[in-house]
Amino acid sequence: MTGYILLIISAVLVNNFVLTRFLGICPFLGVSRKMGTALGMCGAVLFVLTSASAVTWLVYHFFLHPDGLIGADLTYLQTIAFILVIASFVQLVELALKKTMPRLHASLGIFLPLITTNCAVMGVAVLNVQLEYSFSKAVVFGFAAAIGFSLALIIFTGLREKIDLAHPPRAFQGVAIALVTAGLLSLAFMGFANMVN
Amino acid sequence: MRVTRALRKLRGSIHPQYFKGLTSDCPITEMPIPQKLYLSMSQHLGAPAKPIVAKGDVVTRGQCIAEATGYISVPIHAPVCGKIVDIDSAATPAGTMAPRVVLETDPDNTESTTMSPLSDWQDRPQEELITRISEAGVAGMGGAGFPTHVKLSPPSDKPIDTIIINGAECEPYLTADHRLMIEHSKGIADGIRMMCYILNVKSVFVAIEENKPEAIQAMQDALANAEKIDATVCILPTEYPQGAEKQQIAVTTGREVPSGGLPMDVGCVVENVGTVLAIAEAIEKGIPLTQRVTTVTGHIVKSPQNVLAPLGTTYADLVSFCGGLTAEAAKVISGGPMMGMAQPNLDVATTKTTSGLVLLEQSRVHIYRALPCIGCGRCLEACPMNLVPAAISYAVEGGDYDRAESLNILDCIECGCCAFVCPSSRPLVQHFKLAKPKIILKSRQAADAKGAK
Amino acid sequence: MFWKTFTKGLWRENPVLKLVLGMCPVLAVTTSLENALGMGMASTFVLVCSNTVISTIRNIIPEKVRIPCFIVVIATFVTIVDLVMAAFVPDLHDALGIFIPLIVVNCIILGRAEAFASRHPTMLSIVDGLGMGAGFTLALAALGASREIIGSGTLTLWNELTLLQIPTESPVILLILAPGGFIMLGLLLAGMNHFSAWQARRAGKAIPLPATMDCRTCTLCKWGS
Amino acid sequence: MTEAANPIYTVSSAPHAHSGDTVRRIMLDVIIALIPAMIAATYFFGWHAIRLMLVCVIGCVVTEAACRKMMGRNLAIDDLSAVVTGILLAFNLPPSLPTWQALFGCIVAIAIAKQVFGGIGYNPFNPALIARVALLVSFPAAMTRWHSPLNTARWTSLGWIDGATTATPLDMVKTAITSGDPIPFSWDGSMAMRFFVGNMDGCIGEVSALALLLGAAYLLWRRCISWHIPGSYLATVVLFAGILRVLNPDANMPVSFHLLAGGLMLGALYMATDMTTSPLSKKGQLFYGVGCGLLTMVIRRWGAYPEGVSFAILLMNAVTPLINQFTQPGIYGHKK
Amino acid sequence: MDISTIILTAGVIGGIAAICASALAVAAHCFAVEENPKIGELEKRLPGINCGACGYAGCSDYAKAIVTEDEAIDRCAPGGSDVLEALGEATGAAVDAFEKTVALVHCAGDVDNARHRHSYNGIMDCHAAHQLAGGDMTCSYGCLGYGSCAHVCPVDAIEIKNNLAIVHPDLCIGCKACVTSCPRNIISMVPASQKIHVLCSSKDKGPIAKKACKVACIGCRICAKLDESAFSMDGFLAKRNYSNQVSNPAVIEKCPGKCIVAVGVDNTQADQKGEPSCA
Amino acid sequence: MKDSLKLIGSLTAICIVSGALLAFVYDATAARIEAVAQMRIAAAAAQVLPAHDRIDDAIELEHNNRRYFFSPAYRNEKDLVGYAIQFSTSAGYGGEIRMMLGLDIDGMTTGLVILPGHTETPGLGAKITEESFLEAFRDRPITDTNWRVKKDGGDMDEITAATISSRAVADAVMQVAEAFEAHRSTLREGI
Ligand SMILES: Cc1cc2nc3c(=O)[nH]c(=O)nc-3n(C[C@H](O)[C@H](O)[C@H](O)COP(=O)(O)O)c2cc1C
Ligand SMILES: Cc1cc2nc3c(=O)[nH]c(=O)nc-3n(C[C@H](O)[C@H](O)[C@H](O)COP(=O)(O)O)c2cc1C
Ligand SMILES: Cc1cc2nc3c(=O)[nH]c(=O)nc-3n(C[C@H](O)[C@H](O)[C@H](O)COP(=O)(O)O)c2cc1C
Ligand SMILES: Cc1cc2nc3c(=O)[nH]c(=O)nc-3n(C[C@H](O)[C@H](O)[C@H](O)CO)c2cc1C
Ligand code: SF4
Ligand code: SF4
Ligand code: SF4
Ligand code: SF4
Ligand code: FES
Repeated sequence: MTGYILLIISAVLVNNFVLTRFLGICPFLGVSRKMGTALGMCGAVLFVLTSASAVTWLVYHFFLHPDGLIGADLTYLQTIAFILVIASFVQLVELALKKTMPRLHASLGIFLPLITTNCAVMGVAVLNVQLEYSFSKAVVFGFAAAIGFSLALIIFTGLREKIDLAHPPRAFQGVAIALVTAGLLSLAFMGFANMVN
Repeated sequence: MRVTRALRKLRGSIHPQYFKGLTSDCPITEMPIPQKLYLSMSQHLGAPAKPIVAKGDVVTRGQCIAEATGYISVPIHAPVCGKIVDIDSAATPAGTMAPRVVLETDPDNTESTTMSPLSDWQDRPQEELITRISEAGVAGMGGAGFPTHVKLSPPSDKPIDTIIINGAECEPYLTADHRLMIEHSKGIADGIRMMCYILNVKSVFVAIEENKPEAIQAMQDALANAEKIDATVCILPTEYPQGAEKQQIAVTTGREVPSGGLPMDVGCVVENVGTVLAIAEAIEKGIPLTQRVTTVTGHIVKSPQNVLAPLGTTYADLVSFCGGLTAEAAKVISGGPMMGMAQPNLDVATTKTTSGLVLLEQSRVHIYRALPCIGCGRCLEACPMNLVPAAISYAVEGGDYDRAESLNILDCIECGCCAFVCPSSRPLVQHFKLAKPKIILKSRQAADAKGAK
Repeated sequence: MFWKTFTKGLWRENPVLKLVLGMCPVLAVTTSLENALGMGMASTFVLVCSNTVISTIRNIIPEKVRIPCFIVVIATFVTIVDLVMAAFVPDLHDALGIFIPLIVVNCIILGRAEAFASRHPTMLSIVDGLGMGAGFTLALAALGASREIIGSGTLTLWNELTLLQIPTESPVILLILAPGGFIMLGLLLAGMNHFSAWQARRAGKAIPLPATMDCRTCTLCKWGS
Repeated sequence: MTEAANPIYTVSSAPHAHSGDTVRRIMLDVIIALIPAMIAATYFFGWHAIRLMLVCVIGCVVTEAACRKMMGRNLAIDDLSAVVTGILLAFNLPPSLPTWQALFGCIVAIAIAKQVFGGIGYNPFNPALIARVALLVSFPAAMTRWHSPLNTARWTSLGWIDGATTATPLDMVKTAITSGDPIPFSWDGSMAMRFFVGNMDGCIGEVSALALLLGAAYLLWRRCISWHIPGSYLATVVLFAGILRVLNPDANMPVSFHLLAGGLMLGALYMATDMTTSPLSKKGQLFYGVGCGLLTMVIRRWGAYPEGVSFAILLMNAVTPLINQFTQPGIYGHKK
Repeated sequence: MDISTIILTAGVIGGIAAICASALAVAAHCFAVEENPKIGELEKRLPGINCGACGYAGCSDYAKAIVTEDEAIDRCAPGGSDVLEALGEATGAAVDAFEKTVALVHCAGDVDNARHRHSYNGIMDCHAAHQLAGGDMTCSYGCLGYGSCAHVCPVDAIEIKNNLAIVHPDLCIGCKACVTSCPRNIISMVPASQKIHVLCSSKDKGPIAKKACKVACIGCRICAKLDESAFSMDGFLAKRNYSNQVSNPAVIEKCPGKCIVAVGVDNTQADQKGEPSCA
Repeated sequence: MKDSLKLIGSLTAICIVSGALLAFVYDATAARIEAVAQMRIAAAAAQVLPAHDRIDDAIELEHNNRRYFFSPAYRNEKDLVGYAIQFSTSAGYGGEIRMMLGLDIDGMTTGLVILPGHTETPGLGAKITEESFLEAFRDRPITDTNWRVKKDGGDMDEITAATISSRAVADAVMQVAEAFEAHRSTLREGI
């Protein structure tokens, strides 16, 4: 149990996906203009990261791993297999959502495709393999990573809503000031450094 | 007759320097009729009145010269006899352009047309009295100048149970209401009785700040033997903006006007003491509203005083009646320093809502040299509506009107407490005044678009 | 024509500095010049190869599975790069870590595939890939070099070739840590914005707006629809 | 153009009256409030305290002026906020920090953490703390070594003659606890008194709780700060430290130690209260103070850094916009 | 190289792909949602800068409006004739010649020319200044110079110089944002090909206008007499008729108010281009 | 339906081609990737154990729940000259530190290297990779040295302001010594 808690703390605070691991920077910068969109993104990321962890773990261990169904070491196919599975899975969900729950689709679904081509999802899948997590750990890790992403995104959106109305020098307007802010936020997060050893 | 204290404290408030001593002991003096009167057709809130006289017409005192153009509108009457010499367009004290009638006065002619006095008002139907108030051109004299007959005819689903007479006069410098309550307490008491009759209400609060003991005494005396009504003189602490309608309702009755609502939503009607007096005059004597008491004050005014002047008197005339200035004025404010409007020159003329004329010398003029908001939170403390002025103005400044709206900018009563305390000297109220019309327009357009679909 | 396509990626439409795409590797691997160059070249390789293949087969892929097919092509080359690097430059491979497989989700590559290679002939697509790749590498190198110089006080290639050595006991380590990456990139972007504005002003042209990363301007999300 | 016949009046929006308070006056008050701590710093660390304070104040003001000039905006250094930042930055530095590193801190504080956002009022993070943390991360060795107060060389030498450096009390405690060793000093009344007065290892401005409290009393009296942030901050620390101590007296120091050691007083009284970066409403300020207290103790207890005040305040700075959004006061006339 | 390894690998990955693709195909079939493909088609032809000149929230919004609401196709000002043609091609709508228009501030009352009535102290914004006693200029029609228009211009084509807004015609992309931003309503779009303009908006009578500003139109009618096709009178104010070019350049010389000016030709507006002011 | 089939077919086809290509590339690089791992150990071993020309696969030992990899090294293909011992500690300031210690047949240490990938603070703990710190670990009898930092009463100098990292390294070597002691018999051939 403590193992899981430490895993969560580590993924959320200490090794925050965005602020210390640099994964998922594009959506972090891209959808942090308005709180509404940011929250939508968070919901979508929570869902996709958790389920992608599960799906890719299964694919890896059943098809690619030498101890799996195939029985051959196909681990080098992980990149291509993961991206294929994630992309299809996400699109499947999006299609289903669009049809069955248009309202939810309007608030969360539009972010789904965005996440496909995003380092966070692919990153979590690869890290699960690299860190040799068990299935349950992988799912928890995916979820915690998403929480970490959401936390960073929500805080950052709050900051950006303030900064977007500030008067930075012209050269800094736009992404530049957002990056500096993200840097300062990441600096503050260094307070959690090495908290879970 | 009872005397009470405020039920609760104002949520936010400030204590500016009052300077009421300049004029509080000066009895109301009537001013000689000036040569020309400039009567703006937009003396009240709502649609401007429409002139019914032509250039060259000769009019007598009390004659209607402009008629109301709708329900929320009141007519305008000639304050004195004279000749119409021009009908043009000019800026009102509020800075907007409106049609204007210029009257060359004939001080020697004391002829007057009045309406028939309704001294037996208690036996007449309420509708007749309301019509009379409307015909007499009575509009609120305490603030926005809202046509009084509208306030006195609430829709049937909004029963009124309390009348609040606003004698707070919380604005610094001004003492017109103060003097009115001292010198015309009887008339005011009559007006109160008439309002009670019209609205069929018993419970009346007369709200006065405690820095006006004489007025409190006078009103107590005048109401002492008022039969059939349940009058209370409510003594409020001296705090700005105690006189603002919503705040006053809260401190006297404990009720809170819902956001976007009106006093009548909580069963109240608030009238300024001047308005009440005007009601009494209109009904009992048949005299339309053609003059008002204006406090002409400031440290540079030679003899600051409370002047009873006909509507349309230019500020220049008022100043010269008060003996002129001892030093050059740097700012001229129509109204009090907290909510009044700065004037570009002295050519502007008084209206039904001109409660004061404050002239400031350079050293008393606050110059806005705005720094960014440093987030000190003082404006939050000061805001009687409990808004977050800092955040609203930040949003307006950044052009994010949607956020300003979601921060409830529309609840702001523009009292100025926030800007008064802001150490960054931010023009907070100006931001709100700038954004509010645009936001209202936008939501109206949105509503229209919705309706169209 | 070719030249213009090539230089476009270097400067005018530099994927990092002007389009603000593919930020993760840009921030993550630029702790040293060497890593930056390695990442840049790996990405360039993938970009060129995938552009080549995609523009070659662009006419035979059904519209509906266009993007999944592109992704598969890209992923193939990424895996090749991954394997080859593991075999021949293992230290660099370790340093870049998971950011090698993540090249597959780098928006620049899919972006070029979608926006350019799928509409242009093969040769031109190769040049486009080279230009964009070079622009990406250049930006990474600039960031990597500045972070390495300030953050570790040195500028080293292949572990031994020291190009520069700042004579200080205490370099500003902040720069090679995560916050330094964000801040340095922010400063670099601001510098670029300033330079473009200055250039435009001198030429009497409209001053370009500073880059804003906004999902509305990105075309990738519409894949498959 | 001929001179206008009429005087030109000033026209502005209401209100036309003003309380007369200015940002400059507030900053001046903060500077006044910091004087006791400056004296204490000078007494305990001598020449090096003076050196750091001078370098930081001048560094910050010059950087501010240079940035404003580059941005083509009015200089705005007369609001004195850069002076406050400078003093507080100096207070957050160990006495032996090299001058060039202090200057680097000034540039980070003013250029990166403040002017890049547009200057006073727009910065989301406390500039002095950003600088401190940037220095801590960049030069961990220089930032975590201390020369003791009342060091004999404090007046006589431009450098430190004796090379002996120590860790701060918090650092020693942390090292001891993480390695399971006994705590290297005993904590009793006289020790606490020593710490209260300021005779302890630490940054030049953080040592004397006494001087800091004196200044804070002045600020409270001048209404530059309210009790909400320092109160909730310190109360949370007391509560948290108390619970830890009760649960496990061996591995945790007493509450009074946590209050007096390190930068807690400086942080709670002067840095968490920075208006720009803390919530607007009183309710929000309470949340903020509690958050600061919790994070401080979490980092002190479990984090890698011995001291958590700077990070805690910066982290709470980051969530201040969110706090502001969620603690909108109950507006008149809105349903509660 | 073992051929069976290759087959195995290809088989596994091919299998995964087949499963995914089939799932998608089935899903696409089951969850199909109708959407007009034309919208995407049009959107591709729009510049994609989301400037809002068309009056919609962005390019895709506009594309949608064209398809679903029959919106006109000539509303994308920045795209100019290229986009118009492309849209015309896609929609099959008839394309009129696209005349480039640029914004023009109809006022020449800078600090040297126009008088101030009072000293304004408040937000540096034209609306705010206008709201207070009708603005601080004696002329109640002219430019206030607080730059609300410059602020909204997406390409910095407006410069405030000596308290007067000046549009640089070659920078202006014709988005009309400034037109609605001006509380004085003195900005209008004029054909880029026209160079001679009346730079005054004062409807006041000659003497009043003259007193307020040195370069005011005094309503003398000389221009209308000299070049009937290009000038007409609207009360006391001369108006340019932009469907005709000015045939008699002498109007510039003859105008006693000096408010008829050739912009971008000699020592006039465009010439004064300098550093755009920074907010 | 036909559409769908085409869709599935083309994606599958592309994947099959990709798979085949990858299998080919994998095959071509696999041997080399394998060799890289060996080379790395060899390179590190070359630093800590001079004068050998062959190194065998490691013998894995467990002691106190920690694992140690003793790779025997030979000169002239057959004469055992010592062991390259790979081990790690997680007591560092930043986390895990992996090391390799060289040990000759006389039980003398021949060198210590910190393997890449540690996360000690640059400028502080990272100084453990510096020669000035590591040289103290060379040429000492493994069993008769008090492998602890001076602060803890041992023989090793700690790095100023980085006691934790220094201690972690020293203590880990101490553990190696114990493991070696305990498993001396398992490690055949000589010692
Ligand atoms: C748009 C508008 C409509 C109003 N309608 C009514 C009304 O129907 N009945 C009423 O009693 N008062 C009405 N009022 C008057 C207000 O209650 C208030 O007395 C008036 O605005 C003057 O308030 P002030 O001087 O505080 O600004 C209305 C006011 C406004 C602005
Ligand atoms: C901030 C503020 C202060 C006000 N102060 C007074 C005041 O002191 N006396 C007063 O009669 N009305 C004051 N008013 C106007 C009242 O809100 C209200 O409009 C008025 O009493 C209605 O009466 P009337 O219609 O008779 O004018 C104030 C309004 C505001 C917004
Ligand atoms: C930012 C920072 C980084 C640190 N990094 C290390 C480190 O890498 N290794 C280490 O042993 N101690 C590190 N420390 C811990 C302190 O320097 C600690 O005081 C030291 O390890 C024990 O003190 P001493 O060596 O003076 O006995 C770090 C402390 C801080 C504040
Ligand atoms: C009570 C108070 C505390 C302050 N604390 C800080 C501080 O901790 N750090 C700092 O850089 N500036 C501080 N300032 C100065 C100023 O607010 C700061 O430079 C702004 O953040 C700049 O926008 C403080 C000011 C006041 C009034
Ligand atoms: S002006 Fe508006 S925001 Fe300011 S204190 Fe008054 S009600 Fe509050
Ligand atoms: S009073 Fe002024 S500086 Fe203080 S929070 Fe309000 S707006 Fe900001
Ligand atoms: S043209 Fe209009 S918006 Fe522009 S500066 Fe002049 S008055 Fe303001
Ligand atoms: S806002 Fe700028 S670009 Fe748009 S029409 Fe006006 S001047 Fe031209
Ligand atoms: S590069 Fe990482 S999310 Fe785009």
